[in-house]
Amino acid sequence: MNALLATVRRDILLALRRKSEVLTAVFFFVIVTSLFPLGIGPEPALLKKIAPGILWVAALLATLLGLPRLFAADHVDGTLEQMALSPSPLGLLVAGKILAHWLLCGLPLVLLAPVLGLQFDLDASALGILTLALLLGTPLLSLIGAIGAALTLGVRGGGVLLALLVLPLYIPALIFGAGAVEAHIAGLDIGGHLSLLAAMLVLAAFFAPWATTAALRVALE
Amino acid sequence: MRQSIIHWFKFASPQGFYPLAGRMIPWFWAAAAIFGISGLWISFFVAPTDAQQGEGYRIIFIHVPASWMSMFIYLVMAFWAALGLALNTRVSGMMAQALAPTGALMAALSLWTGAFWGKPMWGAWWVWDARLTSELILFFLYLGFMALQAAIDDPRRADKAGAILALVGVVNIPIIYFSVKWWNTLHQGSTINLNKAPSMAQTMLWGMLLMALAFWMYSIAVALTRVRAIILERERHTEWVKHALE
Amino acid sequence: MLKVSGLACSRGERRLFTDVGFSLETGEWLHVQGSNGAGKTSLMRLLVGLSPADAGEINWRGEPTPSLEFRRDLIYLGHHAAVKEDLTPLENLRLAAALDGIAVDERAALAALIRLGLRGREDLPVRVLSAGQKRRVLLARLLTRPAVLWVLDEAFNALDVGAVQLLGELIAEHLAAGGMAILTSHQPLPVPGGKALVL
Amino acid sequence: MHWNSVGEFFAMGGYALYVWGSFGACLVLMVAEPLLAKRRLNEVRKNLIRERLADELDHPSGTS
Repeated sequence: MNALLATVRRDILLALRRKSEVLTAVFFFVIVTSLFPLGIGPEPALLKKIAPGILWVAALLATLLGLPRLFAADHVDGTLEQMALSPSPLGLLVAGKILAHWLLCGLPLVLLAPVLGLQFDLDASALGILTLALLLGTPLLSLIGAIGAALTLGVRGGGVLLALLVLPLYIPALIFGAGAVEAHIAGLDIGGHLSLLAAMLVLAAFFAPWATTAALRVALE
Repeated sequence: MRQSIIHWFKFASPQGFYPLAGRMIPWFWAAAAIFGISGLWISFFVAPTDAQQGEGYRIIFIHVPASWMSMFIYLVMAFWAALGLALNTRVSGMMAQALAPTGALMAALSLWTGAFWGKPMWGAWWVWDARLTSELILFFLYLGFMALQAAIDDPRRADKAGAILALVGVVNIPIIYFSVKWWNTLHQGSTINLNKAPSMAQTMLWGMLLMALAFWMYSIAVALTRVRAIILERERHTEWVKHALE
Repeated sequence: MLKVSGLACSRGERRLFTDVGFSLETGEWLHVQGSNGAGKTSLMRLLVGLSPADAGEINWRGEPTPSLEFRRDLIYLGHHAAVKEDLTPLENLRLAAALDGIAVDERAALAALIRLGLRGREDLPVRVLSAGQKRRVLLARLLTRPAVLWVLDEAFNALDVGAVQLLGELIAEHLAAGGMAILTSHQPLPVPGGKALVL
Repeated sequence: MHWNSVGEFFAMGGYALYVWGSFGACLVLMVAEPLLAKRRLNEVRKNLIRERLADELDHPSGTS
């Protein structure tokens, strides 16, 4: 467990020395969501209807942006090799790296979402649901994305390939995450959406680090 | 018992599998032809016109088998992939690689025929129907698998990475299917559906079944042909390949 | 302690080596020699368990590797710098230890860096150091990480005369304390004794 | 048999484009795919046979 926390601390420390990489994803999220009203028009009813989908798709793409770097830097300078040979289980270190990725690329989106939601005329309760859904959904995106990042590590055209591999797997998170907010706006019960999202998160938290570790070992061979 | 284990391992090696596949291929082609011809005969000449959809429903005889096969092939592919990861048998990875293009073709066919059915029935080439949407995602999964394998130069690494991806995909497919269905019902999807379109006469079921068998045999025959090519490509420096060629 | 037999390895379609075997006991070291492309690095990666062998067995303390116990006893330094450019040598050393689940206090880390001649560089980001100095940061890990088996791939590259001397001393001390080492190089090494393995 | 003429069969009750568009695409793809697979196999075979020939020419005594 200590090794996991050490990995989180290390990755956050590294990210703070290179702030631009974290900020890129956040700026991307802000800019993309702000572009939609400009492309569609300022009609509040329409914006309100498409807000959950837009915020979720933007969050999806923003997390995707940071994924290629998740293991690439450690792979290039050889520290990933050291991790694979460490007495600490690699799965634990990988879990730490995924957690750090979420703290750096996912959590800022969750915190920004209510502010950006205001642009789309969402009311306070809808903003709350949006934040909650993103809070459950963004770790899921980091977990699934890590598998793709490990599979495409050091591969030709890795970035585009990563998107091709990972985006289809993001669909359930998108459906339930955006669906929760939509259902709330429509006055429906949202318990089902959120509990399914939570169930998927638990499932991914269990399997994704394992699959990621297997993929990393293949990549290091 | 011991004998039979050795026997199986013989076919699990590329060297044993290459000639075996070569001998099996004509039989699968023959079976595909027989099932295909009888299936087509039923679908055009025996099955009655549907009261609701007229003759347009006959697309079902290729749409449904193609959809079935696209899903089934993914399962088979994941099975070979898992076997390859667990037992480290070389043929498994080659089989998975040989199956992917055929699976993608089936998914593409399913989408194409779905669109050609949708235009007269729904009045649009594409409707976000739950099944079609899932099929589209499955098509993407196939493309991802093939792209990943193509991007990795070392065949052993490509096999392993592809295997992990196929297994992740197989865990996700039910989740994706379920979530798309949920999404579709929430947004009040179309009421008529291609797959349970007509009141399913007995003959229609038979036609569909025969066509599905034909597609199945076809898929095996093509995959075996492709796996033979892959075996030769990967084993070209071994001694047995030199003797196996005529 | 370390028993290797029948090891074979191929890269792509090329056979690098077959039937490599040796054994190593405490206080012994192995010098792996061979021309460029003979497969020295491949052998090292195979020994430490990064890549699988085509055939053969590696046993550590009577158990087949890779095992968690083997990884606890092993330290492997390869071609890569394996240090983070944005961190200082001190941070690098302590974080690497933390990832391994080993607590290294500031005193021990500083002592290791000073022994490797990095006095005054402890708080600079590694990115401003020279290639040889980066290498020294990595080598400091040999002092902070208790391991029985040192596997060093081309560890003497990029080092100046003084550092080569120092690393030789470190290895000799390690062997005297009951350690083992496997080194690759195509030049003579400043470590006495040693078995030779030519690929 | 509910088709009165060949023309009626091909007209498919007004759904000709959709029915034949589907079956046609199916036919084209299912002919093309095996041909491509077969061509790939033949290609590898041809290359390997050429390589073997080159080997034999290189070692006329037959000892490789």
